[in-house]
Amino acid sequence: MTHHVLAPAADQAEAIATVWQGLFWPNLVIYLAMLAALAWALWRRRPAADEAPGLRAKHTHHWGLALLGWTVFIAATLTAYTALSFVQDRRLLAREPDALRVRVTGEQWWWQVEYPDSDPSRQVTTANELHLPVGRMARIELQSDNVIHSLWIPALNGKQDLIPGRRTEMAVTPRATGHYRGECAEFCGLQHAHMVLPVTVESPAAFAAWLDAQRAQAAPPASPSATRGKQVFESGPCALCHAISGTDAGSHAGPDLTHLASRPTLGAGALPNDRAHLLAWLADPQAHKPGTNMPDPKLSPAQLTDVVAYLEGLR
Amino acid sequence: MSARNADVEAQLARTWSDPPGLLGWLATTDHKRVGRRYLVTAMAFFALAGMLALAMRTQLAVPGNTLVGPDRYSQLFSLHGSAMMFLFAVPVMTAMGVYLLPLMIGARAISFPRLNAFGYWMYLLGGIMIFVAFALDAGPETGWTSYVPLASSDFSAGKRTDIWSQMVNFTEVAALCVAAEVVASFMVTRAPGMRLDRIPLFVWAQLVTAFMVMFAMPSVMVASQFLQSDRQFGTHFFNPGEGGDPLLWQHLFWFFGHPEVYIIFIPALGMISSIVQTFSRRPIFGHTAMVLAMVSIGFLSFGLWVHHMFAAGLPPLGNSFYTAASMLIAIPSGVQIFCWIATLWLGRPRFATPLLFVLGFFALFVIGGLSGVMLASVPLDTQVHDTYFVVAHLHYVLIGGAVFPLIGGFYYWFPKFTGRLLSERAGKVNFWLLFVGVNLTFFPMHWLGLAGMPRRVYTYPAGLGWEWANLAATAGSYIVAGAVLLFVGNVAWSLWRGKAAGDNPWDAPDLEWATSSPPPPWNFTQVPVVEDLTPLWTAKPLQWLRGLKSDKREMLLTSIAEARPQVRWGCPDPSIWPFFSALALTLQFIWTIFDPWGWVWASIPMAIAMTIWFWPKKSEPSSD
Amino acid sequence: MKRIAMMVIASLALFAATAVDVVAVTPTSGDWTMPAGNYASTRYSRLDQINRDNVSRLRTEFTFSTGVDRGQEAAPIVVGDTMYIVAPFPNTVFALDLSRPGAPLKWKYQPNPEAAAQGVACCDVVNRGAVYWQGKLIFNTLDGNTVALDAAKGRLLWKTKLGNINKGETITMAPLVVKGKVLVGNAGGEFGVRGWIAALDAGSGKLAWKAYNTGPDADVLIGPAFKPFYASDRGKDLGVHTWPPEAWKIGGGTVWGWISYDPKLNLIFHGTGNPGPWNADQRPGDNKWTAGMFARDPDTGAARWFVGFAPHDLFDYDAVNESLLLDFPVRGGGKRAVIVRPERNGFIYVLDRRTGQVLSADPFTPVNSILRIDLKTGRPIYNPDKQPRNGRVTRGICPASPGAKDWNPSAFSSRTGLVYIPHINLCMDWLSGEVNYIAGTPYVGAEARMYAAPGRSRGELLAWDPVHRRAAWKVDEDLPLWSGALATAGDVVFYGTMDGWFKAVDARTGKGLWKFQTGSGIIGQPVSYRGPDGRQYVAVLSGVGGWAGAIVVGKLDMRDNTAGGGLANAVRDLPAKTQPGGTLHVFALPAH
Amino acid sequence: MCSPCRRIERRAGFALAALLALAAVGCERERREYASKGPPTTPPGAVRVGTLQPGTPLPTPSEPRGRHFEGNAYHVNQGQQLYKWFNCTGCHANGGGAIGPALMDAQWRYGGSIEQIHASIMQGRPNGMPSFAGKIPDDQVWQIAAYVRTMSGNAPKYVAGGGRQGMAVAPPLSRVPRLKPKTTESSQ
Repeated sequence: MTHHVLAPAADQAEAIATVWQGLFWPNLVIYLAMLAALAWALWRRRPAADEAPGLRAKHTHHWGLALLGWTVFIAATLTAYTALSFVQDRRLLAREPDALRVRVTGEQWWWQVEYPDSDPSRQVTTANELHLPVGRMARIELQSDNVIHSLWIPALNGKQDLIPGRRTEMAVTPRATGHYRGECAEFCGLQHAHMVLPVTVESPAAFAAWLDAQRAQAAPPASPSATRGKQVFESGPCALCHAISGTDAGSHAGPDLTHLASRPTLGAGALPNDRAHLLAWLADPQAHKPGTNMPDPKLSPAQLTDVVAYLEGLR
Repeated sequence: MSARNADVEAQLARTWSDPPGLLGWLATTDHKRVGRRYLVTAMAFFALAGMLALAMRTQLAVPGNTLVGPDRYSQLFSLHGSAMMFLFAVPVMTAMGVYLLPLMIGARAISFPRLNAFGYWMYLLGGIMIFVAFALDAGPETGWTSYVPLASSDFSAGKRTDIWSQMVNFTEVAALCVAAEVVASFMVTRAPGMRLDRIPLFVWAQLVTAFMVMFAMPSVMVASQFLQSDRQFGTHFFNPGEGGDPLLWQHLFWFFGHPEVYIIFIPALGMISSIVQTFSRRPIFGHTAMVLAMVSIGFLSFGLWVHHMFAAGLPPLGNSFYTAASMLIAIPSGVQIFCWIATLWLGRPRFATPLLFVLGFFALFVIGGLSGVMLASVPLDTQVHDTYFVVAHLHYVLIGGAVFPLIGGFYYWFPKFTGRLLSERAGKVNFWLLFVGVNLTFFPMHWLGLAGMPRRVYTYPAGLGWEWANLAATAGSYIVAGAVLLFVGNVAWSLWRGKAAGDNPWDAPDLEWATSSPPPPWNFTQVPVVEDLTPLWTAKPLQWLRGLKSDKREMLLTSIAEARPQVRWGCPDPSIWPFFSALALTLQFIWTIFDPWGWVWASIPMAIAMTIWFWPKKSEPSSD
Repeated sequence: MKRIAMMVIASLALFAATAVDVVAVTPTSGDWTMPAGNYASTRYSRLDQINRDNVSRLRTEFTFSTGVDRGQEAAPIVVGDTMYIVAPFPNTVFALDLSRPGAPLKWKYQPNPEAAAQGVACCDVVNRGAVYWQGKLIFNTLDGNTVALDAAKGRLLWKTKLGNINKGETITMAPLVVKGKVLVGNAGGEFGVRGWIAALDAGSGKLAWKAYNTGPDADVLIGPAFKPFYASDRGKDLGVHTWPPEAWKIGGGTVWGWISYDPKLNLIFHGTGNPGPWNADQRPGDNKWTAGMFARDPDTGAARWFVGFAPHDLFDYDAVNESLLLDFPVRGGGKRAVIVRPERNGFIYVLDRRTGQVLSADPFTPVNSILRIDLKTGRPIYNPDKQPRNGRVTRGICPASPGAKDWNPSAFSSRTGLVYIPHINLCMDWLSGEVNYIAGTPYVGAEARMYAAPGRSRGELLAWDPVHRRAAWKVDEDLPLWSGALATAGDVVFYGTMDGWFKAVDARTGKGLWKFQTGSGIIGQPVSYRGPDGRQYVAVLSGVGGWAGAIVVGKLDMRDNTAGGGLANAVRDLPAKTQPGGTLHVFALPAH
Repeated sequence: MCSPCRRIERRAGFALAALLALAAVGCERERREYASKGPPTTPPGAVRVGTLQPGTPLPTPSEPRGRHFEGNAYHVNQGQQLYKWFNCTGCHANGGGAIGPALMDAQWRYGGSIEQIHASIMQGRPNGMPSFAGKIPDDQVWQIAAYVRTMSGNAPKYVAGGGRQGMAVAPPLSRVPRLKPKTTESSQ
């Protein structure tokens, strides 16, 4: 998963990387020049005659002009910087009419991701993963009804805050397929550190296939153990916080688990998504993400394996 | 050297001395005793906050570390930030002002000396309160910026954030007190002859800082009262539901927040100017340009706070305006750096430890300044805001820009404070240790920020390539700790066995070196007359003005522009009542955290204490 | 002054009135066999012994206590010499012998519904009455059963379970029997219940057909016969496509109000409740077929047409109010079969009964949530300023959630041609937010704070002239009006107030003629019948409750201004003006 | 030492002692206890719902877990969030009541102590309160019960939440007067 500001994989990140290059190198030169001037000022050989009053006045005059020149130089450089920043900023604000609409809602300490559609019945709701088609702009609407978060995908674009009571937005036009790491960048409470949003950029065809897979209802339990697991899920504490479309469980307090097994991580980045970690997570969530709102469901070992069997089937 | 006879000094000693014992210690209004206390307390809080930083760095040394849990870590970074900003950086700079300003302008005492004592007690009690709260697992948990709604009572249970926001009130009351004293002293208590164009840069820096404090601190006090009112009474300042707005907190906070970092930085400019002037044995080049630069930084710093909120979805055109404003403030800094280098070029630099720390300032602060200019660009800020790049920037600017000049200032003014010189050999080791430590700690953080590591995370997963940078940072932080310990050791050793300093060990030009080290309670037996920007470097020996009584606490007030003597002013006597007023206000601040009736009942003891404090002294009007 | 102007208009209406008559013939006998009076739901009594002149001498004949002090929303049913009343939970049925003085108890039947049903009854444990059909008395119980009793002896004939309280389903409506089929709908829109209307065979109680109000066309019984007037209602499986995935399964659209029947067209007309949850952002799309009205074939349940009164409803405007079936004179001669509907969204609709076309829709109370009804598309144009916004309270929304008029039925008199609408003027502040669906728990997702509409009294009896589409006269009432209205041939209109007054006013002018303090708020439906002794009687159940009365019967704590779903905030003075009660009051002129 | 100094020192000592005492309570109230959840649960069934006892009444033991959850601001805060998540607002509104009874007043049909509220949530009540046993884990039920206690001002001081986000519905629970619960029988 790449996540470096200077390894841009989208137009927006590329625009920002240009600003970085445009500001970093001149700054480096200015810094070295300053150090050189300082070193020269400290170690220059001082002829004895320097103290003569006439010479002192001449020096002061020369340095006065140099000060004026230096100030003009700084002002010019800063104006250039500001201009470069303004131009690239306009590239970030550009919007294409046919952009893909995605809505990301910040929760305490996970991400709800929705793909709205003009036909509401084709709308997709998932959690803790974001898929984007390469080459097409995606307008990500950001909202939160709890605290301020900030969605930041370094390889694709700068961060935007999710602020209760306001709707903010950012646009991303990925240019390279691959897996990128998104995360929360505004301190939002106990588990701000484990609020990762794995981003997958794929070809439009693969993206459409993924979206259709997400529209499908949850896969029915395949094994008797999974069937028991589904029963435990619906009748036990799980259904009070999680939703699996196609079952009675419809709560959004916790992430939607309809296609849990196809997601890269558990607990928004707290654990990799495989059987062992799913078992460990259900046995004691606080051990892996202390402070999470997921309680210890206090399932017996048998129930634990059944529920894990069921959840693993939810491709 | 000047003509001082023994019996006048003996009489002065009797009139200017404090009562003995604890009562005297509590009741002193001598700006030097209060100033020393300020410095010691500020350095104590610096050490405590430093230890918090060590705990944070140890937790982040390796990925997935379980040394510290998320809640404890939230308190660590919240208190580290709050203590450094509110309890160390601003107070230590104002403390240097409290101690040195009267001496530099040739005054016998600071104006409003009792207010000075009151300010210190408030600062001390506020600091104690927040650290006691932290010890009781009730430290701040929402960062030093404490954004709402995380800081609202829905998401920050209990009294933690209330205590934090009340601590802000404590420290801001203290800062406002010193600001008032500095401005008053600057205007009317200057030595005769010290016209506006003969005032040292350090004093100008303190004046600009004082005015900035007066305009910035009220903004955060209002914000913290709004927050407490939202949390306790259910008002809706920050509740978007009923028409409030979380961004109102950010605006109010950062309108104070950015000037705050310049309030920390500008006194450091003053110290650098004094050190560069003394150790290049030449008056500062472009004195007027330097003063104008400082004043323009003071004004500009109030016009660019929104660069902390570029990711909050504010209108793009507004953000671009703030990019320009933020870039603009780099110009005065550039001018100042140029003038210092010019002074060094024109002078004959002497590599004592204070100058070494100033050179450290050049190396570190300019990196911070330049990364600051990069942060000013909106697009770039959206990538690096709230990441470790910003952590690196703020530490380079604050440690490079304020702590290095401060420690240089300690090495420079320690002889004046204590009469003994700090060890030069230890000083040089101290400098290199600190310089290496700071760079090892914070330079890798630039890369960490670009590599995607967000701020304020109590741990991070392995396999992202962040391991080496974090380990290096942790190692660096231990080196910094070593450097600080070395500094403390040097101070302790020098207090006990340091070389005697005499009046002017560095052959410095300013007035504070015209009196003994440490100066007597009344600073100057006779009032010095100033004819030049660098009084002690003029060919003519310093002139002295006799005529102030020595059997009564008296000082000379001069006119604002020309500093012509005007009035002999009776200074207030030491009094215990500022201390009791501070206790009463502390009682009120703490009481109102738990019960709003505190505003009513606790104002009674405060009214009594303050009435007695301000009770007019029976002094006959000064005749001539 | 206003009253005089009104008088002029009323006299004008006199001429048009004669041309408007009622479709279904009101039973000639003095009986009152269904809560709405007749299939046309006009709540009109042909008895004229009590008229404008002598009504002031009306006095209590007898009273009967139901022994339950919750909301009495039922209408007494009278057949021959027996009166049947259904009490709120536990829904005991009482049969009173009218032939003997003081109408003593003949028999009573206790269905013993599940106590837990009270936990899923959103707006008090009410019941809107029974219906008489060929010797049977049929009523519903709160826990979702339809019960048929032998009207003579009170013996149980059959009992069919239709609702499941674990899903939040209850039944509070009065059934309607059409051509041997008992039509029943469920309640529970606030619990994410999927709404339906079912027909049971009156004889055996077995299910004849069941039509859902959300989901695929097969469930909604939409087939080839379905010809909606407006294009937005045409399409395949709109009950699925106008919802987010799976949301239609918990989408509301319950049928808990009134059904009318037109024998000539052989169509029944029923409304559908609010979509679930109240938070509209959680269910993008039109949320078909909620908050609208169906015309169906009573034999097979097949839908004929549909009109949406609040597509993608924003503020819980259920559309279950009564449909008055009238015939209007049309320009160019002849009569047009229409439906007049005082709708909860604040507009009184006149629809063509055959095709479902919206002929007119005029506001009859201050409305700002909807700008106007676009007659070309039949859809309301929502006011953008009053849309719920992301996480911010929207203020001053009129009408409030209970609407301009809640379920309490209006009356129509063919003599005056006026529709008598007992309604409310309330506005509200509204904040909607994400809500979790947990079966059996409330699935609302919005908080409201209601208060009187500025400058208006909270209640109003409005006489509306549907032909000229304007108000004839109105009587302002301090408290919101939640009782049904009754119009009689004696040109008298009866209604009750929430502080217990049972009032009679002149049908032509609205002048107050008579009133009686029954001791507890009236949210029941007054009826009139001819007793065994030939005299005309007027009966009403008094007993405050329902959504607005919850503050009294639930002893709510008003420091929380969203108590009682936000409505209690609008009637904070109610506990001081009435106490709980549960008594039948029957009035008549003194026998001489 | 002059006499006034001795007086000051005594007063300073006294203030310090008071501060430490207050402190001991402080850390209990403010601890964010997400990992370990207080003392172990005692066997259920010890809770009495009715107040009438034949013979001389036995003292009703207070559940240590109840005291623990009721006295911790973090648990009360979590309880406030769960109260909203599990749709308690649907029936009880924000304490004022709607379908369910009011929780802010002093009238409790099945007892208003935290143990009795915990029992009501777990067991459910016949007239419509659903039974959440096996649905909500025990710790969370204690948290909800602790929050409900703050609605009528019965929680220890400085634990209840203050002003709330969203609509201004009720006074901040830290300012609600304390109404000692009385087990009374309402109309049903």
